[in-house]
Amino acid sequence: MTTEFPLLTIIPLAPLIGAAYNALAGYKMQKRFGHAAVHYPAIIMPAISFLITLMAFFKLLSLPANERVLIATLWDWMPIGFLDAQFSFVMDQLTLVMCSVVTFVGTLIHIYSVGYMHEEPSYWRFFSYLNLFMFSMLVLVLGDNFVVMFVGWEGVGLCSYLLISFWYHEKKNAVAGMKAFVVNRVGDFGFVIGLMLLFWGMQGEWVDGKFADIEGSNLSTASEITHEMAAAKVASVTFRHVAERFENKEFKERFLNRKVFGISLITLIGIFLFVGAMGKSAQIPLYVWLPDAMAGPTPVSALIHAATMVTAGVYMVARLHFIFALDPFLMSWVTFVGALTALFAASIGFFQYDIKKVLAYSTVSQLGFMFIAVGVGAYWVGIFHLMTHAFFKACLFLGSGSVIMGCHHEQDMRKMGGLKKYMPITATTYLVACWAIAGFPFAAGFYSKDEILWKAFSSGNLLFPGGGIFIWVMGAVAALGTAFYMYRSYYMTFTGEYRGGGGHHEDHHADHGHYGHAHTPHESPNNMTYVLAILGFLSVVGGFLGLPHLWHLPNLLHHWLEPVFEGSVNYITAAHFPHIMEWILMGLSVFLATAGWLVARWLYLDNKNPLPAKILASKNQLVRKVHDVVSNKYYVDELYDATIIKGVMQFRLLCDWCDRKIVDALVNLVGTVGKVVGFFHGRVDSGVVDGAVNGTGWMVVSGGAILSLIQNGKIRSYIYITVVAMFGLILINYIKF
Amino acid sequence: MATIGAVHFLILAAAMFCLGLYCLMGRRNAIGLLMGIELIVNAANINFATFAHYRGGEVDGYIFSLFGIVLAAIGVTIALAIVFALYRNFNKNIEVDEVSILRG
Amino acid sequence: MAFTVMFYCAALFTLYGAAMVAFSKNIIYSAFSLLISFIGVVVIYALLDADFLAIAQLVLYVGGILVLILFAIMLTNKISNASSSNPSRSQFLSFVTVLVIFVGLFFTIIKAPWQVSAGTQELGPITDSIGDALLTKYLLPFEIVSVLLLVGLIGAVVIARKENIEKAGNTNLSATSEQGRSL
Amino acid sequence: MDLQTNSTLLSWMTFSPLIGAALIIGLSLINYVCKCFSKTVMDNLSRAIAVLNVLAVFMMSVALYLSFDGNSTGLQFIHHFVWIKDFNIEYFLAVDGISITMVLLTGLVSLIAIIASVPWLSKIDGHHFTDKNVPGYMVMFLLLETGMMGTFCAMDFFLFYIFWEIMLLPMYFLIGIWGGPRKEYAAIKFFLYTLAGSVLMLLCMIGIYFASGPATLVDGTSVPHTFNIMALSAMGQAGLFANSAPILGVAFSKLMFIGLFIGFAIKVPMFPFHTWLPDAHVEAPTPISVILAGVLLKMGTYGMLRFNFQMLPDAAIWAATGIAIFGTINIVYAAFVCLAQKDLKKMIAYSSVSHMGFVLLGMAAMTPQSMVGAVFQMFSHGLVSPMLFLVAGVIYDRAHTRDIEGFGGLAKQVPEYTGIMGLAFMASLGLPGLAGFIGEFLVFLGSFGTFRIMTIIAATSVVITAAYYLWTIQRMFLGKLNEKWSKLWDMDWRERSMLYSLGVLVIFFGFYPLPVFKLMNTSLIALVEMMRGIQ
Repeated sequence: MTTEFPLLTIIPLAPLIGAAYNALAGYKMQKRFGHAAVHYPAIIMPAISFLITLMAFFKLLSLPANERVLIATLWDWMPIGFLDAQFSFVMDQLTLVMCSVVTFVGTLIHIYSVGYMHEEPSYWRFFSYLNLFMFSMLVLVLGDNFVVMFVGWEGVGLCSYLLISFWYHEKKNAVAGMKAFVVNRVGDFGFVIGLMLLFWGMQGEWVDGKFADIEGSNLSTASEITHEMAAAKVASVTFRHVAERFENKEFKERFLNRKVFGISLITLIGIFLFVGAMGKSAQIPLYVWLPDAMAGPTPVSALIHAATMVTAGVYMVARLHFIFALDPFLMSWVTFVGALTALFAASIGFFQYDIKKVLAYSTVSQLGFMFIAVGVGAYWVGIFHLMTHAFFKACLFLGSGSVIMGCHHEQDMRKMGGLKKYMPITATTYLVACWAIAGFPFAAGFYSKDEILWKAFSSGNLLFPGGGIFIWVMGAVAALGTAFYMYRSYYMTFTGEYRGGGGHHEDHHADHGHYGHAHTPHESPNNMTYVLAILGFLSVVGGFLGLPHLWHLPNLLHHWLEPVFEGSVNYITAAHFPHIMEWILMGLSVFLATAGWLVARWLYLDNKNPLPAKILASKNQLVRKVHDVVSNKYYVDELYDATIIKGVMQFRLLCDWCDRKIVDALVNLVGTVGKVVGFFHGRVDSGVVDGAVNGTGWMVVSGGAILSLIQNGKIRSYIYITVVAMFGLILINYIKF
Repeated sequence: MATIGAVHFLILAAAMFCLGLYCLMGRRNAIGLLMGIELIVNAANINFATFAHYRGGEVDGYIFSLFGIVLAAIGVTIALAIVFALYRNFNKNIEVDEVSILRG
Repeated sequence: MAFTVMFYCAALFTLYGAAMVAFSKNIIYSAFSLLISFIGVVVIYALLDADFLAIAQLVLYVGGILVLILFAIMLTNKISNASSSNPSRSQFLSFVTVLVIFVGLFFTIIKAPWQVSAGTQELGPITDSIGDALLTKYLLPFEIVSVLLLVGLIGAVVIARKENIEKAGNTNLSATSEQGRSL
Repeated sequence: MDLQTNSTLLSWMTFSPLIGAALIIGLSLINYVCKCFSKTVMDNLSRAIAVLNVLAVFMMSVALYLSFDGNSTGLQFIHHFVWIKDFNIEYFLAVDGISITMVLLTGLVSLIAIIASVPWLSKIDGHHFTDKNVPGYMVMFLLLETGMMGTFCAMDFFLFYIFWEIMLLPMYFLIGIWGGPRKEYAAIKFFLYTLAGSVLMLLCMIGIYFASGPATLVDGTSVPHTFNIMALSAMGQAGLFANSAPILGVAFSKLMFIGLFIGFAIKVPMFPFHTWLPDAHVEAPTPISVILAGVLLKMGTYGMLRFNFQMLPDAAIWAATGIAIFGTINIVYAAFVCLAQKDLKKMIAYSSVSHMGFVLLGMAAMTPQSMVGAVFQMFSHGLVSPMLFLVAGVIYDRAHTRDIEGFGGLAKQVPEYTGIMGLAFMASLGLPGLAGFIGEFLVFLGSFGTFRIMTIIAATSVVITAAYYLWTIQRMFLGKLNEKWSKLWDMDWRERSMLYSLGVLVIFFGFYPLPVFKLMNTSLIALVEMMRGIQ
């Protein structure tokens, strides 16, 4: 049951108004009234949406548990036949969690970027893009059906393109932006095909002109295929209606054993939708754009590439839990990709020297964790990790932002060090966030990551040999890696003494004014540090929302999200392990976190330990080779360039050549043939008219000329000719009759 | 060897006819030409005679070959007269190819 | 059996003579080879039981025409070697044509269903039957031939006589055209 | 079925431009005789007349939209009387669900194009193309508008053919006289190509006319044959053409289908017949390529819907897979060719070839979503492609070169223009929330049921389209500012008026396409229903 709640539309509408205001009037306002006229509206709008989200929260609380759905239908978007795509927003428990995370972290980041982008001339453009991003993310999250969600999905891709190539006069930023958008488009290609498959699967077959629904209720001619028919929810794109259809047993049976290209339809839909999630949430094959996306300003990386956009894929899988839960192959596929990405990205993080790149790879790996959770069927854990990750990753990114600001756009950790002295608040918040992400007890990361590992370990419907254990092992190693490279980044930047003497690393923000005097780093202004403090606090407190059942403490989030996912509960089976096993795993993961921390501390504390330098310069071929491969990110980018990009480039040239040389040449050929025919026609025509007259004359003359050759007075040639002629006549006579 | 039928004689006559023809075409001397003509007429006469002989001795064949001989004789006389005229007016040269005043 | 041998000898004679007439470079040699060929023909006639013909051939051809040709050769030919201006091309061409014609004739002769009686029954002498035929069936041609002989005789004399009228002997074209006109 | 509302609105809309043209000709004659106006006065006078006339037509089209009843599948605003008695040709103008969107689009795009060809309110330097014998240009423009409007409203096959030819002629002169360097080649190629197509169409028209059964003219006389499209469609659907005598062994309806289809495919343009479009676009002046891309391409697909699908349904079902294959080739092939283009306008031309491919695929799939998606794609492409060509025109007016590599970092120099260009490019690459997306998405959803593999192949174009548009943006607008263009000035009010209005429409129809769907939903679904019934 759904209750109408028109205020929902204001949540995405407010940032849209903010974006429009800044886009249209921002430039003039900034010129006349300075930065305040730009960033205040830009901050107030997301704040408004946050407030409304809170109001919606209280409204939901007032509703009974299984009816907590708020609807705001705006208008019929595509009312064609039984396609009933309406432009409407829905707020249920899952959306609320996402909305609160997006709006809260978004507002904080808006405040943070006031300080960070202070000297940026196109200040207004930044805030309009940021607000536009908030709008599209909220549309994505609040979307009631696939199409509205797809609007948000692509809108978010567009804003990430705009924001990554914000400093567009730098060619590599523009290329990075384009790469992000194109790779997202590849993901959307998968998403669209998944949607097509679903939509086609659900609708009935055209049976002799009448539109027969699968259950045989023959709905007759076109005039009846109108809006009411859509209400019969034969084939709809709205999540709720699709979920209801899947509860109907007979429909699900037929859907399951319907084969397309030899694979069951459900698996195909799941795989293609997951391709969309991969593109958006940067999983294995399509993650290449995220590290390059660091070319954008740091608040952008914090907001988009850590907290909100990249989690869209996880939200989508959670939203479509009733599809993913149906097919064990699908679940194991999602889990496997998640685990693989977690491990893969974590390993790359070891040797990165650019602080933002480290965080980018850690995001990719944490997303891998979320997909493990969602793949295994523990959807609420995935969302829980998503929330905690949003907090501590945003805190890490903003921390690195203030570090970069402090060291005058120095991103290379080798040129930093000992910043604890200069930037105490950033250091502490960064440490707390590291604590959380590594998974130390009582920090947010611990609860969510440990829960994921436990759920993976105990999951029953994975098709892998060891079932959950195989995934658990990969997850544990990834967690170890996470702890290691996070603390490595902490020690390299904040301990030891400052190595960044040489002024600017490479001065690519030429128009970026210098904040304070040149060389010694300095703490960021308080509006940045307050945000860091809040996020640091949250990354600790955030964990208490989802305390493990083990400790018999109330698990608020699980309780809150349960009604959303009860549709697929009876498909998720858990292998029965004694209680003690959970304790052991918890202890093991804590042990792994501390081990990672200790190794990092041993190697990188105060940057005194020569070992890392020695590894770099080691003669041993194998070590050197491993180091090169890993530090060059397994050459994945070069691989893609060499294969896909070169292939496309060659193919386009082929097409163009073919178009110019063949198709066009044919047309011109026809043209020239026409001309030639015309030319001859002209000649023949003039020939025919007076040709008849001088033609005969010409024939006689030429005939005579030839004959005269014979009359040469020599008797012998006469005789010869007569003889030959005689013989010829006889022969012809003989042959003819 | 098979008995000699009319065919043998005919082949012989044909051979003579062809040699005569070749002589007619091949030689450059006017008199050589006449010899060629003689050979051809002989070949014809042999044919007449052969058929006369091999068709139960009808005499017509023979008469024709007789006439053939006579005509050949007349032919030669006239031809030689021309040759002499030619010889006299062409400073002693009776090459056939030179005599081509009538060419067109 | 003797008949066959005789036939082949005669055939050999005539063909060798004819070949020599055709191929020999010197006109005199070809004249004498013509003699051989005619004698061969005489034997052929004899084989064909045409005794009158054989004699006529012998008398008329060998005696008359051959001698006439010899006279002509003697009168016209200074002993100049027979100059052969590029005979190869035209002769070769005519040789080929003749060969083709011979092959054609040969096949027609072989293939044609001649209505001849294969038998070689001995026929009596033919002279009296020729005489009868000449004067009964072929009387008209007999008379015409005789007139023809006369006309031929006179013509030959008229053509050859011009020699003693103008002694000038300028043999350029004008002479011949003037002579043609006077004729 | 025919609502006999004999309103003459459509006749006014079709022939009022002729009045304007006559006025201009009269004025220029007077001017020629007594030289009373200077050149500029004459030019501006003819411009004013043309603008007012086009504005009037636009107003009428708005009135038409307001009073059009969306949920009746019959004809509306009928203006019907017997024209040539002894050939059974009637003057029959009407509009129904299929053609209403096109008529409105013609009104709108002509207004945009006339504003683009009038250099008032603009800081463009001297030799703007429009001051070369302007009266002639305006007369040709108005004649073109008559041709276009008539083609969409004609419900009599013969009348349709006349308007088809009328529309062809001024287009030839507009490209041939006011075009770019290779204008003659492009104009002749365009003219001969389309003429070849229309010759085929003429043959098929006559074939169908003589195969058509008895019908009654408006004034009640019953006649053995008829040109009336509605009557012919009824006969076609009853299977009359399906089992009439085959010609040269080929089934009659299939042969007619192929003939008509080729005539329209040249206009669409479909894959093998598309090479005239890039040349025509590159050489045509901006407003003419706006009209060419905005309206003329839709005539091909409209013709297919009206004649091939409605009149020869059995042949349409037989040829559906073929059309779908060509549609997919159109989409993917043209997308790749776009990647390889150096000239901005040529790239946009190929991109419209690719987008028209979606229309073909949608029509061939014959499901409600895909058919409505195809017609909406025609409408939205009619909004997006004029915007693209105006964007190309703006940069061409300033820089006089269209070479993409020649530019660089323009965003810093002309930010507002970059913004509008961004909106146009995003709309064209099918960003959801903008008009381009709706058509594509519906075609994907609808045609997946019928052509699974082809739709997946077509869906790959989503990525390629994004790639070539973004690559163009990156090469032209991002990166270091190429100092050659440091003197470029931003958009002036004329360009702003056109581009912003189209931008607003694109966004509006992106989010709220309901009014357009209301217009065409019922009749298109009825068409699909009929086609499926025949199957």
